Amino acid sequence: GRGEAAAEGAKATLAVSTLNNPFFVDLRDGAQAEAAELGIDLSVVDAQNDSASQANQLATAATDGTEGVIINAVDTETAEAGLAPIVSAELPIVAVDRSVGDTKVASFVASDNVAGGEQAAKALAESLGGKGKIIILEGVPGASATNERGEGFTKGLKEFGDIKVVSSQTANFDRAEALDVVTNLMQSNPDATGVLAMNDEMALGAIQALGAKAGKDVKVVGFDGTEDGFKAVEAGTLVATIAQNPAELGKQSVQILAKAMKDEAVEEVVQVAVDTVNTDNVADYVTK
Amino acid sequence: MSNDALLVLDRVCKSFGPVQVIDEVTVEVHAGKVSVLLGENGAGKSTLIKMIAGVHSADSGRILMDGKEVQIPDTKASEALGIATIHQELNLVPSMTIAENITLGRVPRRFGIINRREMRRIAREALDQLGLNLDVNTPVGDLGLAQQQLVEIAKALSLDARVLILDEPTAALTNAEIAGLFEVVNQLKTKGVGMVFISHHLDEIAAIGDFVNVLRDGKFIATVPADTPENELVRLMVGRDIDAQFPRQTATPGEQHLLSVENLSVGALQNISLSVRPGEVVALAGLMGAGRTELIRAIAGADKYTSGTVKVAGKKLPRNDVAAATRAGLGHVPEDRKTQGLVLDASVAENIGYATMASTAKAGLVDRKGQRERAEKVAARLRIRMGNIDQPIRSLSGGNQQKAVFGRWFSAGAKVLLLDEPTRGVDVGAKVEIYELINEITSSGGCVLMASSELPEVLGMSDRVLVMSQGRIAGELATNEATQDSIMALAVSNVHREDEMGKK
Amino acid sequence: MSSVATTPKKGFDFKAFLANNGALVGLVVLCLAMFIATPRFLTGPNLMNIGIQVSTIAVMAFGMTFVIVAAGIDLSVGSIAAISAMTSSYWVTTAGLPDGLSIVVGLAIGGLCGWVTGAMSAYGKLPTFIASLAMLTIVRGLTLVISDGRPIATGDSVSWLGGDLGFMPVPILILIVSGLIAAFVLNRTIIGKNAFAVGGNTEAARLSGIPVKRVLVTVFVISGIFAALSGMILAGRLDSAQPTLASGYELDAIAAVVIGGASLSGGVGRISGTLIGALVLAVIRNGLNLLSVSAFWQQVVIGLVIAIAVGFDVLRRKNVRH
Amino acid sequence: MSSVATTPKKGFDFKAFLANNGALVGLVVLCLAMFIATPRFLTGPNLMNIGIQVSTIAVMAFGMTFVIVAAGIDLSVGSIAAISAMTSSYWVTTAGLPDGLSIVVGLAIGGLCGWVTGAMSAYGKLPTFIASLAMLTIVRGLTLVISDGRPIATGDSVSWLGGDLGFMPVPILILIVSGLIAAFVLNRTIIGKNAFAVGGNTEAARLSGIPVKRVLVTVFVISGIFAALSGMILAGRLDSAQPTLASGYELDAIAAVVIGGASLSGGVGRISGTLIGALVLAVIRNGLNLLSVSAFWQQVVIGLVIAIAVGFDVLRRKNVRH
Ligand SMILES: Nc1ncnc2c1ncn2[C@@H]1O[C@H](COP(=O)(O)OP(=O)(O)OP(=O)(O)O)[C@@H](O)[C@H]1O
Ligand SMILES: Nc1ncnc2c1ncn2[C@@H]1O[C@H](COP(=O)(O)OP(=O)(O)OP(=O)(O)O)[C@@H](O)[C@H]1O
Ligand SMILES: O[C@@H]1[C@H](O)[C@H](O)CO[C@H]1O
Ligand SMILES: [Mg+2]
Ligand SMILES: [Mg+2]
Repeated sequence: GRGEAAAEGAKATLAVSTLNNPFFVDLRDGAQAEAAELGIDLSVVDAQNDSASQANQLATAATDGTEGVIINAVDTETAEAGLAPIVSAELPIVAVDRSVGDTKVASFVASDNVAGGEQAAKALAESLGGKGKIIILEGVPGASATNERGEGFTKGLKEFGDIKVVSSQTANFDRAEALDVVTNLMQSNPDATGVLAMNDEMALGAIQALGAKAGKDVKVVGFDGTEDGFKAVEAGTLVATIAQNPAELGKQSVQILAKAMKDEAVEEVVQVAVDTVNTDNVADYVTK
Repeated sequence: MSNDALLVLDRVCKSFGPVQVIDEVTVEVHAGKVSVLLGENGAGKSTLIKMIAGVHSADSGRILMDGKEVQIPDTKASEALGIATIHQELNLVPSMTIAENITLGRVPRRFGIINRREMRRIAREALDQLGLNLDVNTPVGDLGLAQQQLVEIAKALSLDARVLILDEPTAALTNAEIAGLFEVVNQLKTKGVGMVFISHHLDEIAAIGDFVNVLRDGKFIATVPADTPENELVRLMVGRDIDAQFPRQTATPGEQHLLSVENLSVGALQNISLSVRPGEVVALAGLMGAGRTELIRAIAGADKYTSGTVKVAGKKLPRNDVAAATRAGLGHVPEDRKTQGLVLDASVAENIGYATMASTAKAGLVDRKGQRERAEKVAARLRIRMGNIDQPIRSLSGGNQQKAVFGRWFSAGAKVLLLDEPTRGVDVGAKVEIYELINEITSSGGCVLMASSELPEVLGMSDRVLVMSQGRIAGELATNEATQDSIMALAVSNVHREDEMGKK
Repeated sequence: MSSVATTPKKGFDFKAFLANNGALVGLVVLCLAMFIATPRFLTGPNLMNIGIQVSTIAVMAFGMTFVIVAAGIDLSVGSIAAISAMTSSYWVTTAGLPDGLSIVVGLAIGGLCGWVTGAMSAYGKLPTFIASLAMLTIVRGLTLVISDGRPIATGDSVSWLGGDLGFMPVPILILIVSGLIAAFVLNRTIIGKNAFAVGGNTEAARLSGIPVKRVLVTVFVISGIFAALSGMILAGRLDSAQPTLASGYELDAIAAVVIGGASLSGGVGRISGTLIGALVLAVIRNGLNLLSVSAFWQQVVIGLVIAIAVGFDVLRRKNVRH
Repeated sequence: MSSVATTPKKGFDFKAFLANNGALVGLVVLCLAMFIATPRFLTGPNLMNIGIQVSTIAVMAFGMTFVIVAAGIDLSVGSIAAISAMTSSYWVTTAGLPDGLSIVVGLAIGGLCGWVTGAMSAYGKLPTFIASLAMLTIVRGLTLVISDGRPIATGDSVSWLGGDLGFMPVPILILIVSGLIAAFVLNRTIIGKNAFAVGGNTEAARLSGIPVKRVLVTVFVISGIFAALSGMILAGRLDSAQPTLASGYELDAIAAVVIGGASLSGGVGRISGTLIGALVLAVIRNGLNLLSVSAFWQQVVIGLVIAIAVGFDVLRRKNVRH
């Protein structure tokens, strides 16, 4: 610990899983804005979704005199090993968005993917009146967000016996891929009436594939609450999105790290609200 | 069929697609004898020996070794029977050293680990046999063509084979190396090695051969003794007489220099100056490695040079810019057709047409019809033997490929021809065709600078001879006063001087 | 297979046809298999889907064909697609400049990127693999910088590229037109013929007076322009230019060219072959989706089909030539 | 640059040294630049980091060197790394089989995958690009199938590969040992010589009786084994085998080999060069992190540095030979 050291001027690292996704760009922006506010010298590293790169970046940060780390893990399982150099340097760690296994962290700032998945499934099922055939769009195979949201979907759909999943395919969290996959799937399942996507990017690709049917004959639910996602909700093409608040995640994680670096007590788990955003409440989010 | 034959090809046939290339040919190889294969370009000589080398398999007929029928499905099998082959086209790995190339496929080793000392020893020994003083650690890609050919020969010699096949081994060599090679061949004869020898140099046949098998259009024509007069051999081979092997018609040279080179230096070349007037054929003679190829390439724009100028019709050419040289009317027939001359997978027509493609294009569109017609015309003129003009040039015989490279520049109407061993691998009949095209170019006001290792060609086809030695022009001779001896004397002049300087 | 136009023969030489169209046979077999597996495959709308879906990779691969024929490789096409889509959208949506020019701007950016790659390899003497790999990351980085990692909505022109013209989807229209242009340039013009010569034997081409460096730059410019077009089609279909657009597409584009019978050692390649190669890939993906094959097994099957499709081609060719 | 051992000359030929080590010069310049930019670069712990970080790509690239020397390309190495890490972990953690064998199992799987790629290209006559591309997706798919898309904890042996031996990180140890072995096999054994011959001139190799097909299979088996080792080191460092492990690493591995002076047209390549190539990549990444260059600009800079590093090599070579 560094006792009296103030956070002012301190050097911290934010390790992001990938910045090729607006979600994490928002998270970073939130974090950077707050760091500027608090006078923290925050350096951001991007692992481009590769666990090993992230491990490398953390090792480099540890020897580079960083005084605290915010990690948005590429992967929950591997984060533990990647964080080892930070742990042995006894630096405070804040995990954001994704958990980091058994590693002892000062705080975990996140929205709950399993719960969010459950909410998403419910939102879709309800909009379909509790029955119908749906398509699931999965994220990058093996990614923790994919696994956890999948778990949430299953939980959420359990209550709705009349909803049948006719196909569950990956579009790798990617909008363009979702466009092709959904186009194809609507060929083999012309009677599908719902699409449950593990993120907004894929949901938007699905909407693009559905054309005029989107929001009318076929309901789509996404996840993330990106700017484009909200716009689609406003336009009525997207039934709902599970809004995480990435900027808030970033902001809070910096606040908490700042406290931890000053050895102040912090909450072990900070839940940033995950909201189901639909036409009823979308206005609140867009103005933010 | 005699019983004492080491190896017999018995009524073998081979076709590629619909084309019958070898038609019931029988050839024998005897221990301690050199059996020569003679025939025009495309007669089927290389195809025939490839059946013994395990490259092609015969469609029908038998191969007998020591009187017993054998199968030779691949090169390993051929080698196992004690047959070594020097192919017409070089088969070396340019990135590997001389030693590695000579031991290619049979590296000395224990438990898979290479014995490099032994490898170098084998290579050294093989080079010594030919009296070659090269560093065995030199990458083969750094050698000139003639030296590469010698490495290829050394590689085959080091196999200690019972049967040695030499497919045009002398095509790229100068007299000195040829003499060295023949010495080795004579030694092998006394050791009882049976040899097959292919060459378009008729004088070599009498010098080294025992009997000659003549092929024409894939058919066996006759077996005659090696001392058969040359004109008789030619008649057997081409089915007609050839009046003059070197039909040079001297044109009165013009006044202005068409090609002039001043103080050109690069690498081993030092301050080369020369000029060629319209209507002239100037030959570049010299020993292996004298720098003829380097000079031709520098003039053609193929390589950079450090200083000096090259002018065509008084206009200076930019350095190292073949395209500009081509536009100025230069044409370059490079030394090695396979690596520098041809796009092997492209058709004959395309290969002939590369130099005219841009100049005949309209609005960027290739003049496909015109290109074909021009190619057809040149091919007919040079009697390129082929199925059709759209055939990949890879499938033509070596000599016919060479004719196509020459044809490219003829059809481009090049005014200044830079020829580097222009008739390498070309048969006597076709040589005359090429020579006549040279005459045509000079009589219409063009000129030719020709590097050649064939002294008869130098003496027969040029008006002046520039003799190069160690990167310098050692002297100039008027062809009508020159002899092989006077040329050779100049060719070795610098070598001696440097030896003396070395002693000081 | 080679650049060579075969002699016009009397009658139809079926064996020779097969020899030149091994990949086509692979494609037909693949389609038959799909048809047997699911009746939904051979419906008008589904074929239309395939047409739209193949357009991006095919257009990109048309450009790639030039580079591969010239014995190069272009790994930067995915990134170029993204930056072109991004800049042409930025031009309109963010900078507020006239929409009419946006496509031209996108194509120009693509050509410019290609020019840089080509110059690096022709004048800087970098292997094309390295020059284009460098561009892959540089251009992707610049795309992220421009967009700050966020998607930008496309302007009207670019959106139109992803839309319909009457009953005809614009991507299919572009596919056809750009394919015809590419085939024409490759086979009829000096640019294409030079590319074949340079790819077949660079040294021989150079010594024949062909301006090898300029040829190399030209093929990369062509590849860049086609990549840009492909990126804008994709963005048009999504009504949005993504910073991650088309990432990883380079391998698909190269695969399409090679499945189509081109050789990575240069000198051989055809636009029709490339189209077939792209179709093979699109049909597998479409079919596997129709069949609801699990995501994991899809990858296994795609790999197998690529191997088999090219295998067909190899087999056919062997049967005819020695 | 070539495989050739240059003649032992008296004195030190600096020009020739540069000619043979252009990439090394690039690396040194890069390190100097980093050192000037940030004093943190040249600290013991940071160099140790670089050593560990370079190990995965370098080990993978050592195997790749064999394939590239033989004029092939292996796109499947990333996927092979993943499946080997996955099966060796599955073997222990899920199947409960003896941990002592897990590394052997991983290596065997890697070798087997390589064998399949090699056989597809040698006997099935597929271009190596296509054979290995097919394997890239097949093997990745199988990895997902085996793991059901979830990570598996590694067994003790594999974890050890990512750990420390006293003060010495095991990955660095493996890097050194496997590099020495690779260099020995490439330069001193018949396997290596044959690879050079086949890559340098396949036809000449065939005519000299070298079993070209067997050589092709062998280099892919070697590449597979090294990829497996690299995958297990990576999994060991992460204490977990991920289904997405090492995806996309093939381009880095190939880049390392080419930056190291090998030619994609075969016949040329050195293990020391490959190591330098891998170090160039690792040093850039490490340095850019130290310098806190923004993530987007990092990609731009990485691309530039790759181009410049190889450019150095090209320049050096040009100065000496023409
Ligand atoms: N692989 C092939 N495919 C088709 N035709 C071929 C092939 N190889 C050779 N030929 C044809 O077979 C004929 C004989 O060729 P071959 O190389 O044996 O001639 P050659 O007598 O050695 O001629 P040269 O003196 O020019 O070397 C030629 O017409 C050639 O075009
Ligand atoms: N690529 C190269 N790299 C290094 N040295 C070379 C290269 N090419 C030629 N040389 C050397 O340059 C010298 C001149 O060779 P050049 O090929 O010009 O000779 P030449 O008179 O044409 O003889 P020949 O063709 O009979 O070998 C020779 O010593 C040769 O070994
Ligand atoms: O929460 C994020 C976003 O949903 C993103 O779209 C994929 O990765 C997840 O971790
Ligand atoms: Mg021949
Ligand atoms: Mg010469």
